[in-house]
Amino acid sequence: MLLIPCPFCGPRDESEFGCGGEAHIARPTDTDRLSDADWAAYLFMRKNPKGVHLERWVHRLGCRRWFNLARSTVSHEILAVYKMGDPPPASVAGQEARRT
Amino acid sequence: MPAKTRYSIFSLVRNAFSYHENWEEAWRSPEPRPEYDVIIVGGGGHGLATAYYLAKEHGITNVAVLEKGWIGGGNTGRNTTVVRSNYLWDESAHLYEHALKLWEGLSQELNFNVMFSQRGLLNLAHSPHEMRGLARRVYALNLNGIDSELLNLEQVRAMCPILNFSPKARYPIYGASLQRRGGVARHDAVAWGYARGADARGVDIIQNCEVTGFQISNGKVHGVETTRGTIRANKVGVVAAGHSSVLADLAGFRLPIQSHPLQAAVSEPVKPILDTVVMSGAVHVYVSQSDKGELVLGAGIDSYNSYSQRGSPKVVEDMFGALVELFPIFSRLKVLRTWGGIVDVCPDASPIIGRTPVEGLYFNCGWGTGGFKATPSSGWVFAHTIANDRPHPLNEAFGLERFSSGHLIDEHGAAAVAH
Amino acid sequence: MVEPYLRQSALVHRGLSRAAAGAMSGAGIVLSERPFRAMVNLRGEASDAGFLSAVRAAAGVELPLQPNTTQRAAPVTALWLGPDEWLITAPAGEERVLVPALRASFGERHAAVIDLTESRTVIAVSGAHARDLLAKGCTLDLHPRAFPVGACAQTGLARAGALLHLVDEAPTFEITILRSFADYMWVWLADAAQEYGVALRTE
Amino acid sequence: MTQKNRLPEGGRIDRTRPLGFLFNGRRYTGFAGDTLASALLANDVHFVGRSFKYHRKRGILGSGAEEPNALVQLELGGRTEPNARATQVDLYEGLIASSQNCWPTLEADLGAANSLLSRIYPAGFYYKTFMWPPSFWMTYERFIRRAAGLGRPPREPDPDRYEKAWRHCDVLVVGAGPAGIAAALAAGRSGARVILVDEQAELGGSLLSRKGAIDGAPATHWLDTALGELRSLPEVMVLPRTTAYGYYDHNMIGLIERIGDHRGGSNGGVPRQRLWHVRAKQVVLATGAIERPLVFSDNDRPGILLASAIETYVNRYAVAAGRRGVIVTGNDTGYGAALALAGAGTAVTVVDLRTEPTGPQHETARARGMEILAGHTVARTFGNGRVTGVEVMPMTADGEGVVGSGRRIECDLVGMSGGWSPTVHLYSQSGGKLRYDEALAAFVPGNFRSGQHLAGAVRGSFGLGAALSEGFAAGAAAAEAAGFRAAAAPVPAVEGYEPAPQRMLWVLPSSKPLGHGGKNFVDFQNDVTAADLKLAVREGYRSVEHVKRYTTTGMGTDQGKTSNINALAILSETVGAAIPAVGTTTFRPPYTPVTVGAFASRDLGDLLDPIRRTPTHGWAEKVGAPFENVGQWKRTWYFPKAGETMHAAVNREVKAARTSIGIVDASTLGKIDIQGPDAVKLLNWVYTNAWDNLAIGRSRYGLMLDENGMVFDDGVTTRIGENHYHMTTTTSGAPRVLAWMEEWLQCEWPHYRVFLTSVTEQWATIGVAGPNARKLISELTQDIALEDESFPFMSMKEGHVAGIPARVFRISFTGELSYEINVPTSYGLALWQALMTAGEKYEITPYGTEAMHVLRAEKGYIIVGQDTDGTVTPGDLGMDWIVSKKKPDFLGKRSLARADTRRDDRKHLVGLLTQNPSEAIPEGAQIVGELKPRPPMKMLGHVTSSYYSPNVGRSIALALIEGGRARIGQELHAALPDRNIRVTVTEPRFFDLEGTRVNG
Ligand SMILES: Cc1cc2nc3c(=O)[nH]c(=O)nc-3n(C[C@H](O)[C@H](O)[C@H](O)COP(=O)(O)OP(=O)(O)OC[C@H]3O[C@@H](n4cnc5c(N)ncnc54)[C@H](O)[C@@H]3O)c2cc1C
Ligand SMILES: NC(=O)c1ccc[n+]([C@@H]2O[C@H](COP(=O)([O-])OP(=O)(O)OC[C@H]3O[C@@H](n4cnc5c(N)ncnc54)[C@H](O)[C@@H]3O)[C@@H](O)[C@H]2O)c1
Ligand SMILES: Cc1cc2nc3c(=O)[nH]c(=O)nc-3n(C[C@H](O)[C@H](O)[C@H](O)COP(=O)(O)O)c2cc1C
Ligand SMILES: [Zn+2]
Repeated sequence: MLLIPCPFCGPRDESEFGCGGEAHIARPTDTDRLSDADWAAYLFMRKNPKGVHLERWVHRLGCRRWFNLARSTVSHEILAVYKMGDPPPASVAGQEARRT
Repeated sequence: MPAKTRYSIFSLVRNAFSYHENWEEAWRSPEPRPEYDVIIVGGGGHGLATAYYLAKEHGITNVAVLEKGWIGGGNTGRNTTVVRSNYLWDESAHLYEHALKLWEGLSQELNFNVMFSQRGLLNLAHSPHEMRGLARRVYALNLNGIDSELLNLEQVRAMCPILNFSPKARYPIYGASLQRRGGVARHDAVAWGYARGADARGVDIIQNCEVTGFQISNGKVHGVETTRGTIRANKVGVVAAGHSSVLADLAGFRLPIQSHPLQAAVSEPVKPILDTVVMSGAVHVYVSQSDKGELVLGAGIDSYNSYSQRGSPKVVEDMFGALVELFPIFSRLKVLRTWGGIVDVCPDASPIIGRTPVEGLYFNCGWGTGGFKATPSSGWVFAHTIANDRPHPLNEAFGLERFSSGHLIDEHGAAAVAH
Repeated sequence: MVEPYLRQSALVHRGLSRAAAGAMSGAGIVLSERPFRAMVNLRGEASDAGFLSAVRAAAGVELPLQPNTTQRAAPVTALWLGPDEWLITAPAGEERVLVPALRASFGERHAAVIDLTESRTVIAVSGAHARDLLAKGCTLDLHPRAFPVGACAQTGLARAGALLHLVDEAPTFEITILRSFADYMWVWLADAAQEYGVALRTE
Repeated sequence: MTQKNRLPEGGRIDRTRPLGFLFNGRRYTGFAGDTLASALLANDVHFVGRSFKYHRKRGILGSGAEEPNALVQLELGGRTEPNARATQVDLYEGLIASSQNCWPTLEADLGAANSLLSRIYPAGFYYKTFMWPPSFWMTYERFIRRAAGLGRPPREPDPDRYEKAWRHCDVLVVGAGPAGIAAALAAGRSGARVILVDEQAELGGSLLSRKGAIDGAPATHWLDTALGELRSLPEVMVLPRTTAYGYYDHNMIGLIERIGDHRGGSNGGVPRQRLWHVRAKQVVLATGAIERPLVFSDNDRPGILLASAIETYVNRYAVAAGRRGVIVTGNDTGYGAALALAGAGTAVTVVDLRTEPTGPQHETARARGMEILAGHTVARTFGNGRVTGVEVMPMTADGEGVVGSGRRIECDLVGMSGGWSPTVHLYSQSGGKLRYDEALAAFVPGNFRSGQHLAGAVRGSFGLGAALSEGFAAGAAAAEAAGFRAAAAPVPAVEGYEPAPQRMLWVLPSSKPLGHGGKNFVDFQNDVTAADLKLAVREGYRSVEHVKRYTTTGMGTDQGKTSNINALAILSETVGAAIPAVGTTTFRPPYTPVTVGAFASRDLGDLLDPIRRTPTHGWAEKVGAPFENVGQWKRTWYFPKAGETMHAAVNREVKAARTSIGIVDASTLGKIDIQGPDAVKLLNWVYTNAWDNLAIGRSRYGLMLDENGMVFDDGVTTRIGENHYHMTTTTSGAPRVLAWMEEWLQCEWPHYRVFLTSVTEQWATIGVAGPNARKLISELTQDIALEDESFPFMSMKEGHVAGIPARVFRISFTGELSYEINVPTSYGLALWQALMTAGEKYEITPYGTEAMHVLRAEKGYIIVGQDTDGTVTPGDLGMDWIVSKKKPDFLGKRSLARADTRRDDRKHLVGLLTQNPSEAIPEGAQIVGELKPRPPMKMLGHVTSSYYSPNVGRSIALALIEGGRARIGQELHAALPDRNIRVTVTEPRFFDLEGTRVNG
């Protein structure tokens, strides 16, 4: 049962949140000129790392704001929380591929 | 390869006289050789079945199955063992039905009792809307020649009288679909039976051997790096379920897969009370009673990615709530154990079986919450795909290409109850 | 204006006033509906001083900027809902004054005023066991050290979303919920309160 | 006489409160403070159950959570509970219990025949047989199933209540032995919020079982003082009879509190059990240790107990469970039982595996002249049922064999001690790594996670002094970590037990090879012997996990608390690998089994899922209308008049809407308020059509796609101000659509200046449809002009209806002249009633969702989720007209250009007409082009909607058919299991084809 630090409301139980999966997937522009494969990569292909995962969550039952989380998919430890649109903090940026 | 003693009541009695001291190994534990014709990565049911059918159907016996832990220790060893073939779309129905046919003779074929028990499987409907969805599926199955029936309330009552039939229930039961040939099998026995069968045909089963990289040049695979050294092969089949993305990453491409925890639980064992498999989508739970007497029940997936083989307690608590709602008499039973597996979820709830961007490298994954039932046919078609470097008609539609073409095989309906 | 007697609270069908007559004494929980409270949702930038002063001018209340807190300037209360969202509450009918006043004072500013008076109702839970009762359906820490009088939080209660506000030391929690969930919440609270003894009160 | 084994004095039972109970139909008496197990032993009842597989006679082995054997069926009827552990059932007056897994009686159990054939039933035998003939498996299986299982499941619903609650604290202490109590004291004194839990009825842990002294007085004095102080601290909560069953992420611990069980029967509003979810800033685990049995030949006879259990029964319950005892031990703690028994007047011989025993208790025993056989083993045991004797033999120096000849010692009680295993279950669940301690021959916690502290026996610190000092230190450290200042407290001085070196022999040697004589049980509940474990290894099942699954070791209701370490040690010896290399199996929740009902708690029945009510709910209820579930909403399905069938009612409602007036509560439709200068940009993204030129006051229909190009919602959006829109969505799609738009706004376009707010419940929506709709509404409004020119189709007006402020939308889901009147929700019923009254002269007819569905189907309007299923594009629906060709992009657009989504032979929405106009095709029916005598047959698609339409005067159906638009006019078949229906493909519209009726 995760305790998720909402950047706005403070730490709240996991049941108040929704998980939106991998973060930092920008929607491609000029989609008409994209190949089917590139469009499929945007739509479906995911990092799904075993280790630090940058993902986005929404405080569904609280402030309804989306934010980013860096979380280990092995230990479930939460390494960082940062606002939508911000890049991952330096402390986790390099670790994304790291397997724990 | 010494021929294996046939298992039977006679061999049991015979061995009793020697205090069971003369049984041979079900499978050997050989050292890996430097090179094989085919390497299978992942010693779950699907990987072992692939190796078995490579040897049996295609005569390819110089095969190694590499397993990072112990065989059958992944989802094969932690699933709720529901077997059925009542899927909606033709492609899936054919694939799962092929499996069901293989299940029906599997114990005899493998000479290993996998306890495939065709005790019938009810999918409950709790609204006219759900009835309509079930009807659509049942009618389609019938036209595909697959057994499936639509039951009204009274028929459901006759099959499983201990359900909550109150019309005042929050989600009252309206009816159900029934697949009589569906049921459960002993999960561990499936891995062991295939392992024994593959081993008898010459396949090396190598445990505690984790694949940590691929040898790839000019877009072709030549072998794998493992915790027990480099092993060469020009064909490598990956059947790693929850770890598929990790292996794809090692091979340099991505998959449309997310790894999520899926949880299950058993109650303490009790005398027979539930003779069929019951699944409900609206009141989310599915349950059967094992031959040892425990209720075996399964939950839905956790919403977030995880490789931890455990999930949130909220998910299992909701599952127990659903159980008591559906079966009020189960309230005083006690939960013995809960656990989780890592399921490889595909966007269309259908598997991926086929070639990859790397020549000679094949993936079989994306079975998500429901691949146990497909173990025999999954291995069967994957063996065919590897042996011939092209899919069998049964798995043609299940290639990676569908994500670009848009030809998804959306089985969210049939897989609505995670199993 | 339409006849007020035609206006029906979300829990009207429960006949609360009738039931309240038979209230028991010494109950650990007192439940009541506080219907028709004016509720106006505000959206705007907390960092925009002009927005804050526009609210002050129109509603006479300072918007709380600390998460999970409230500001009261009788008869108006402002509750923090999120980094750019607040709820202004006031006695029944006040929305007819507040909404146009706020709209007018915002002018062209990128801010929004949404009347949600009709969307929600308030159930008050009071009594010695109020915290124990809410703890049956809420994951928040409601201990006085963590949730003092004046605190508010949007959260889950039982299987619904809810806005909790601790209004006095009794303690009394006001639970603001969507109107369509009111009956569910009422039944759930009354059932959960059984072990403490429940009394009903009309307001 | 009763309570033959009860000692005349001592123990913590209340002799002033005798309690009567029934076991297997016989009446016995115990005392308050007894468990069922201690009361049975007090009455010299040892034989209490039958084992799982061989149906061997089994007695009570332990005294707590570890008990594998003494499982009983408790109570009767709706309150019956299978598999209750007698060692953890608190005795109460009138308790009824019986033995399980035996028939017809415990003594004369037919299943015991299994025992005779046990030679051919080794581990995993069922994988090797029952395969021929193949069709017989289901028959074999029926017998296997009956033989398996333990207790009987209840047949009646549970009459009791269960509660669930959340709780937060600074420090949670699990285990109230000396270590846990010390920790709670240290933390509690700092002012921190502390919860102390223990699974037992009485707090004290080993202090209750063992003689010891603290600060020069009996340890129980310290215990009473400490508990008194804890209870006086306002922020300390003490929960006895509360098991911490699970340790989850981020210090969430699950507790199960047994509130009513020990009272027996019902207790008014008091729940039977309460499940707590505790979120602790810091956790102290002080869960103690569990003693291991020894593995020797026929070590499972009733009367053979864990040594510590014997000691506990004497000291805590004043029960000496036999008259002549033998204690077999490899360590000094076993002497505790010997001394306790001796003190109670039972003659005792100690068989010590060690050749040179040491330790304070050993010294005491020797000083008292107790017979001690050092370097000896128990080679076998005797008895038919209760143990009557043991054969002891001297061992070779290496402990692998026996020398000399055996000596038989007559006895009726045997205690065994194979050392202790720290209770690391919760620690391991939390992700803690174990370390193998050679000296203790046990796994102990190997690392310390943040937010977690360990103290006492769980750490392998088996001395009382260590338990106390570690407890105080852990409690203080936890409080400090939670932000409190803990003052240093003096650790009390302790005299008493300190551990001495032990000798571990995982299987005791005897004169016969393993498995040839009796059975050496490792897992008592699942009848797994040392020979079974070795067989598994021989057959290639070498991983500890394979051995577990092949033999079922540790898979019983006790989860191997007494067997796991012995099993893996035997495994390690057999495969020749060190114990740490073999490793343990995984510890999983729950620590001890937890009632299913407690997990479910009260969220059942009507509380399973919230019921959402519309303003007319009560009205509809009163007129007897049935409801339909739509998402969490209850919507009125239809409004039958007295004696009317559903079919008749729906026909009547459908006709009324087309001949005069129908009225419907559409309040559940999702409504989203969209404000801000970039609102139109957002609309252009989420809808397939263009929104730039919608005039204020005008409405437009839109279709939403997911990024995969599939239809996922639809609705009408109205521009109500310069930068202000009112969007409607489907009822069940409402939360999803709002969440979807918020996600895009916040994650992809945070720079857009748009605010979204759900106003679904702000407005009650009453739909009025039919040729007389305008007339009726005009009678109720003064400020809204209803003529076509000023209030055309697809527009909105504000004003008053029946005196209520209203937004009236002229939109139509029926194809009739129709208005959707939105009023403040609390006036919804007032509006409904005003319309009903004013509409009487038009025979205004309320209609429900069913009629609504028929009406829209007559017009060919889709229902998302019924006519679509997540695989349908706008083109499939024949709705290309609503897909903008000009907009550069919108959500899902690119997906429509993929090979598969462009195909001509995709499934298209078409109409189907049956040959027989009165026959309606069942929904879900599959359509085939060519009928074959039997399956398989190629399917072209399926029927999504099908009704009898009184307005068209025949049945109508919508279907998704492969290449359907090219098939219009073709004859196809709905192929059903019992019949075929001939159908003709048509346009998906059946009524008012010109579309003139919306204008009245
Ligand atoms: C709780 C739960 C309930 C389920 N219930 C059902 C059900 O009722 N019915 C049903 O049909 N399906 C069910 N499933 C799904 C089913 O279990 C799986 O789809 C199926 O077992 C997958 O088999 P597999 O052989 O592909 O995977 P696995 O059995 O997981 O095997 C994959 C193997 O690959 C190994 N591996 C991974 N990475 C490496 C590496 N780098 N090197 C070497 N080896 C590696 C793993 O250790 C593992 O042993 C359930 C799943 C779970 C978790
Ligand atoms: N080898 C030995 O000599 C040996 C072994 C074990 C214990 N001891 C003695 O035990 C004492 C150690 O004290 P301690 O406090 O560490 O252990 P303890 O055994 O006194 O107390 C542990 C307590 O935790 C409870 N418990 C365990 N798991 C629980 C759970 N999941 N939920 C709720 N309650 C749970 C137990 O019922 C018990 O009351 C010392 O006095 C020592 O002498 C000695
Ligand atoms: C069908 C099935 C039945 C099971 N029955 C039992 C059981 O009776 N007792 C038990 O302890 N565990 C049982 N388990 C759970 C396993 O012990 C184990 O938890 C599961 O295989 C996952 O492995 P892990 O917990 O070691 O990670 C069962 C598992 C499955 C899949
Ligand atoms: Zn928040």
